[in-house]
Amino acid sequence: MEPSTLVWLLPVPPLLAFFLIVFFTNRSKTVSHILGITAALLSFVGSMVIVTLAIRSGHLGEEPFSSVLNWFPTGDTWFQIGVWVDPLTVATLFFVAITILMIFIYSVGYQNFGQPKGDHDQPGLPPHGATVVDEHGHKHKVPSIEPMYSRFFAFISLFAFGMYVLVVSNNLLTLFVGWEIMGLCSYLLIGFWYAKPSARAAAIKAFLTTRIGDVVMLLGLAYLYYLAGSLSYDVIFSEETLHLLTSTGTPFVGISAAVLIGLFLFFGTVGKSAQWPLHVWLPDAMEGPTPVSAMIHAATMVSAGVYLVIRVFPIISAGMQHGEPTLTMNVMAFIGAFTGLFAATIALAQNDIKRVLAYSTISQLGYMIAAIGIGAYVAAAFHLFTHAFFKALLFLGSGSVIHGVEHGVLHTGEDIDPQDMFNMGGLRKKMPFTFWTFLIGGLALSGFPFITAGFWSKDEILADAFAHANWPVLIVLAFAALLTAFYTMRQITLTFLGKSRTESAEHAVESKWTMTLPLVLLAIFAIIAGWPGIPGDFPLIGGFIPNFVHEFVGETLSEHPEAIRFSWIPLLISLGVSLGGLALGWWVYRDIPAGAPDPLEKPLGPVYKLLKNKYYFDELYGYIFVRPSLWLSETFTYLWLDRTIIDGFLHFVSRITFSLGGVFRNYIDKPVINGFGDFVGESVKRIGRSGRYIQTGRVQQYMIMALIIAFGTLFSYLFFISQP
Amino acid sequence: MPDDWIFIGIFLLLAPVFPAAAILIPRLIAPRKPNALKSETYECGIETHGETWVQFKAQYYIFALVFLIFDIEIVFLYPWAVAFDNLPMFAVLEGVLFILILVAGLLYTWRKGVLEWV
Amino acid sequence: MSDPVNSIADWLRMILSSWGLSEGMITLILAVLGVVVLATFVLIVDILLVWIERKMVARFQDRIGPNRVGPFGIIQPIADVIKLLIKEDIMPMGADKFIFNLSPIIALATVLLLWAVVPFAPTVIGADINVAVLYVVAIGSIGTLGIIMAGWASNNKYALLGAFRTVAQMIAYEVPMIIALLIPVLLARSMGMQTIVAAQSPWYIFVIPLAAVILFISSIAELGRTPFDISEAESEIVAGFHIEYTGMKFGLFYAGELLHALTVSALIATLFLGGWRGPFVDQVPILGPVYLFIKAFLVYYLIMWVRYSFPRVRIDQMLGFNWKFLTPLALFLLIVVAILDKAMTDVNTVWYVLVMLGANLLIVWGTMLILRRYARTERVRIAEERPVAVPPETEMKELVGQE
Amino acid sequence: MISLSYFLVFAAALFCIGLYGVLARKNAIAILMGIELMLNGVVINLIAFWRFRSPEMITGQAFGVIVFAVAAAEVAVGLALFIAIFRRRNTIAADEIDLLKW
Amino acid sequence: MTVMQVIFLVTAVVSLGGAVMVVTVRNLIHASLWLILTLFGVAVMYGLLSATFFTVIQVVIYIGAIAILMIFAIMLTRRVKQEPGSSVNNNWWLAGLMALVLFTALVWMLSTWPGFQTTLPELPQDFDSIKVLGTALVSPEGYVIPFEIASFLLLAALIGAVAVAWERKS
Repeated sequence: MEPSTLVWLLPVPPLLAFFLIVFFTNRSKTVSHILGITAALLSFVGSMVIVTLAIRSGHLGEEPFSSVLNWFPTGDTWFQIGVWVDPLTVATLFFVAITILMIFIYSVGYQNFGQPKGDHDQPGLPPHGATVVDEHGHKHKVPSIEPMYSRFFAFISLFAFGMYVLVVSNNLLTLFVGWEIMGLCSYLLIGFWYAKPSARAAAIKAFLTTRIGDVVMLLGLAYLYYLAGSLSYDVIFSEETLHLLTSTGTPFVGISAAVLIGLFLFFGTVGKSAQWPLHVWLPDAMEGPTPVSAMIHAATMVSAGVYLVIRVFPIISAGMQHGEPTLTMNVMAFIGAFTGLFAATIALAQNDIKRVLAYSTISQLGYMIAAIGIGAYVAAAFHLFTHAFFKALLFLGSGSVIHGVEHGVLHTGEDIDPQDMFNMGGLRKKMPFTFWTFLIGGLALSGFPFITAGFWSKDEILADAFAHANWPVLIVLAFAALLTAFYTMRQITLTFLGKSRTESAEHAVESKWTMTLPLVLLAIFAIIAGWPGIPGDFPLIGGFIPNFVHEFVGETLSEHPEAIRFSWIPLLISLGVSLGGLALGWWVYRDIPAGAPDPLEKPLGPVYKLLKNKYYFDELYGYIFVRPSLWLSETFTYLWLDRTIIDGFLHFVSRITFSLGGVFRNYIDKPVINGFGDFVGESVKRIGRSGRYIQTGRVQQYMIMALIIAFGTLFSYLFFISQP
Repeated sequence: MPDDWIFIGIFLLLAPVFPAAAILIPRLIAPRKPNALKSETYECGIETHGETWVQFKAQYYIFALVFLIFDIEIVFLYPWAVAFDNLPMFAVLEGVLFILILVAGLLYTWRKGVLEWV
Repeated sequence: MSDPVNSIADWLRMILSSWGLSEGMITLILAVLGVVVLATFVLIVDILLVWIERKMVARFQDRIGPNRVGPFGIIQPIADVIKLLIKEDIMPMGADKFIFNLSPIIALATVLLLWAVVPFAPTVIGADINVAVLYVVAIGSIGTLGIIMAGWASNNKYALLGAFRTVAQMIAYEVPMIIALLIPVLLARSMGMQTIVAAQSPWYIFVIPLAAVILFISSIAELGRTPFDISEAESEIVAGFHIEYTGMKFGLFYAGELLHALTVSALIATLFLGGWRGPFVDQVPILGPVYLFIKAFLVYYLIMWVRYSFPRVRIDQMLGFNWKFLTPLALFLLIVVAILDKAMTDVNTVWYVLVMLGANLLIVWGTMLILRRYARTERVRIAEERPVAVPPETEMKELVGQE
Repeated sequence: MISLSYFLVFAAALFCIGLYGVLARKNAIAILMGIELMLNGVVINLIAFWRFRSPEMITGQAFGVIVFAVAAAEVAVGLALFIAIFRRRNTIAADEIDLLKW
Repeated sequence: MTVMQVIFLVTAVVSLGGAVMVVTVRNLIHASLWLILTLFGVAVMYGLLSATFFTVIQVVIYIGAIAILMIFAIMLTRRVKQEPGSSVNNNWWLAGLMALVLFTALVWMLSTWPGFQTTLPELPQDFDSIKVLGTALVSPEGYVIPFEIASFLLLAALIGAVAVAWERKS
């Protein structure tokens, strides 16, 4: 099959899964998750085929796999949609496919498939647990299955569809379509437990916040289309288009169209990738189920924002003379670096295990944006690549931890927040798989030297910053890296090391294989994903594996970025910050007694309070976004979309199937099966009876006789007499 | 010409969809609380009695019969009418004869009093 | 841009072909689109008809009619539709569910199907097939089937009785209808609607008015409207075959009946009033549908006029009227027209038309004579014995005695 | 490409199903339905042969028209007979109409 | 697999299935409805054979008239909705055997016939089968005799049927 054809097919299975689940199999949890996972698997296999094909065909940068279809006529030309696979797409496709599949599998365990129905669970609330009676008559509280299990799979399938569309599309408009689908999905999934006010609020927040970015981005797209007359990559990244963009001026004095469009598009990224000042939605998005956090808010969707800026790098860097960064890039460098530091500082003071990860995501994304800002194209892509793996791993790991602690909570019946790290501790022994995988992820996140993937990508960014002699960025990022290492270690220590601070932590148990298997696989990737990116001239191990990422991904650009030469300073910096941060984190939090406050609280004082309240950004934005949105979420999503359309349709479908069954029974089962039975039973008797009288006076029997005789004579004639 | 028949065929397939939708929508939004009394068959408000399968008078059948016979004539007369251009007067009169023979049948039933609805 | 329908179709064709779709696939897609558009349009007109009908009957009965919902109550049908949609539909016990649900679908679908062959403009017609007239008859007979299914599936003896009466009436009046349809076919030498319309110079109403009248009457009977509405004679059989139908299913029968009325009007307009023909229609094809609908609504108004002016006839009178009057008349007219037409093969149009018209009027005159004599004898017969009205008080006594 | 065999086999199948109905059904009207099926099979054969073998001659269609008339007549008379029988014997089960036996 | 073949196969399956239901279901009304379905399928077959006149005629005559007639007759010859007892007589299996034998024999004989696989020939140019049919039916060198005899047949059928089915009210 033509590669491009296969590329067309990539997004299809999840979409099918979505519709099938929503319309038909919503009642059967088993069928639903089989559908969803099969779809994810199909897309995964397809993507891997694409990846291998892409790597085989040496110079993918020059002629990517692509094919186009006419969409709607614009005057005398057509607006074309199509698919486009170049090295950047391949890299993105690789981690998207893997993480999505892993998360699908993980969700089975996380949503308690196979557990009994909850005692008083209702749709829209997290399961409260079910009471089971064992053979000794003891009552146990065990986790209960998610009431809206099937719908969950429908939503994440739709989400996967959006992501695939975004990745394989060959123009910015379809990319935007996928982008919006994911926006919708993140809204639906964050508000998955829509009966929780906090979840509703978070959903609205995420939706509206990202909307702001999207509107601006749409402006950028419109302006770009107005100038370039197309949104296809091959057109808008061509020399003449870029030249046109740089040469045309804009109403704003001294800003070329390229810069303006770049800024617009980048603002979309700011919304999607939760960069300052639109970062507020991501931490709250942790209200959704953990697989959602892993999928949307770590591995794929926020990555889409970075993917966008990497994708439009030619526009952003248009008019860049001999390494002199453009205005857009400066803005990006500033915002990226600032977000990186800012989010890292907030993460210091969070106690919710998932929130910490959320802020670390924000700060890592800041890294990538900053990397783009300083022109480190490959480094950004590389960090995007590795980060997806270990951040997905961390989120899933945290989900597993929460799951274990929840199990403990159900067992002991304590009233504590199972996500608060200060209620954990000593889980190392309880959940070994989770611990080791989480440790690997954490080390990767904090850039533990030489082994983990995070080290190589982060080190490359720092090295780029050093090479471009962009000191402020270098310093800020280095400091952010230090903080990252610190809070990561803080998290690991509080969660796993030491002794457990609560009964629940005592009774925590390891999760099922459906959850641990993805952890292990992702952990492997969290290590090896960095190796193909080791700089060729790195001492000792350099050139061991060719710097594949640079060769391959670099191809995407028309003029390949030359590999920056190795130097010791950034290496030492990254070594120092990561190891130092880790050591510091362990030393500060090595043994916290139960109920003790955070040791940082006293020394930092008001700053800690400021950090704990995330610089009061929510309170600031609360007045702008959340209140008007509540109405929307109540009426529209909950009442109309959910209740009327989806459920109603499902009732209708179930009725149809029911009546169908009746038809089969009456017209297939009864006549055929029973008829045959009777025939076998009574045929002997019938033969005897019908042979009794020749003349019965019944016309039909006469006819049969006549026919028998006629056939007899006819066949005898045909066979014997007419044979020559 | 074949396209027109494709159109007809698709129309045949799609035309039931609209009323079917109109029937199915109430299933979603209309209340459904059937009970024995509600689903009684309606007979001017009084209790239904006797077998639904009332014996019908043979006259219905007779009318259907006459109708059938006159229906058959269109098989012969419509081509006759369409081909009217290249028919000689003689052929026209044959058609008239055909009609007259059928009218004879109608007169017979009339005389026999079958057409009186009693 | 004089012909929007076809230009839109061509535009779609261009897009689809630029997608590299095969020719057959494009035809298929366009046909589906055409069907959907046509059906939707017809159904919208149908909803409008409810309002028109109610306004009209109100005028005939010196009322105002719907005037609350929307300007002149024009939104009233929408409100009715919503009400019907949210009514509980009741399935009578012992009903044959599948057929019970199927029959209203057939009742409306068959009426929709008739519009496939109604020509809207010289170039705009659903399907210009060469057996269109018979197609109309065929679809009509399927409609009959729907009614009989409804009556049978309801498991209600009144419904069954009503269905049988309706079917007997419909098939009875189908005979003169077929013959009346045959006459324009004979004049146009074709069963294709476009050909018949094209052949109408002058309109057939001026050539064979009697056929038009016969078709009109038998169509009213086919519709089961007053004065031929014994199928739903409330006083005799409660409501006819759809007595057990509630909610939207009943609504479908109702809508089907209304739409059928308009459809028949459109067909009569096409066959006898020249369809889309009218001034400037050749320059501006878009005028075609306008003319067609003007004529159709004219006929429809006539139907309503008849409906709200005449009392209901008894079933025996109705069937007698068909078998003993309408059918022979139609056959006689057919014979006359056939012979005259063949006899006047090479006579110029004016004379042709005049002779035909004269023949028709002659037949009408003769019929009138016969009818008058028949009416006189009938009056005499009725005048003889007459049921005597019982004094009320005796009735009262009997009733009290029964207590 | 569609060939004559399609229609012939289809017609044969229809004919044989009708034959089964005629031979096996108890109810006389059901038997009549079987006969209708057989007649339809025949007409399909006629039309198919006209279309495939001699489309320029109209013989097949003319035969088909005649068969239609015959079928109508047969149904009319047959049903009338059944109604009469039912009126006399109160049944139209074909195997209870067996006065003519040994 | 051309479109025509697809249509043909679908129609064939539907109408044959309908035919089977006609000869198997107990409820006669259902049987007649299945019969109608089958007849409809046959009408589509005529359409495939580009005998469109027959398509409409099939619907008008069989579905519009004969099926109605049958339903009337069913109503007239029933006192109870469902007759007790089997719907087929004792040697239905023999009948089935006969039908099967006949079918196999027919197919076998046909398949040995050389013209079995004749492919669809083009219709002659501007060939209006209805016109030709109409001309042929009343032309002396055509089928005028069957034409008139058919009318007589119908007359006879009408008179006979009325005479048999009509009992005078006493």
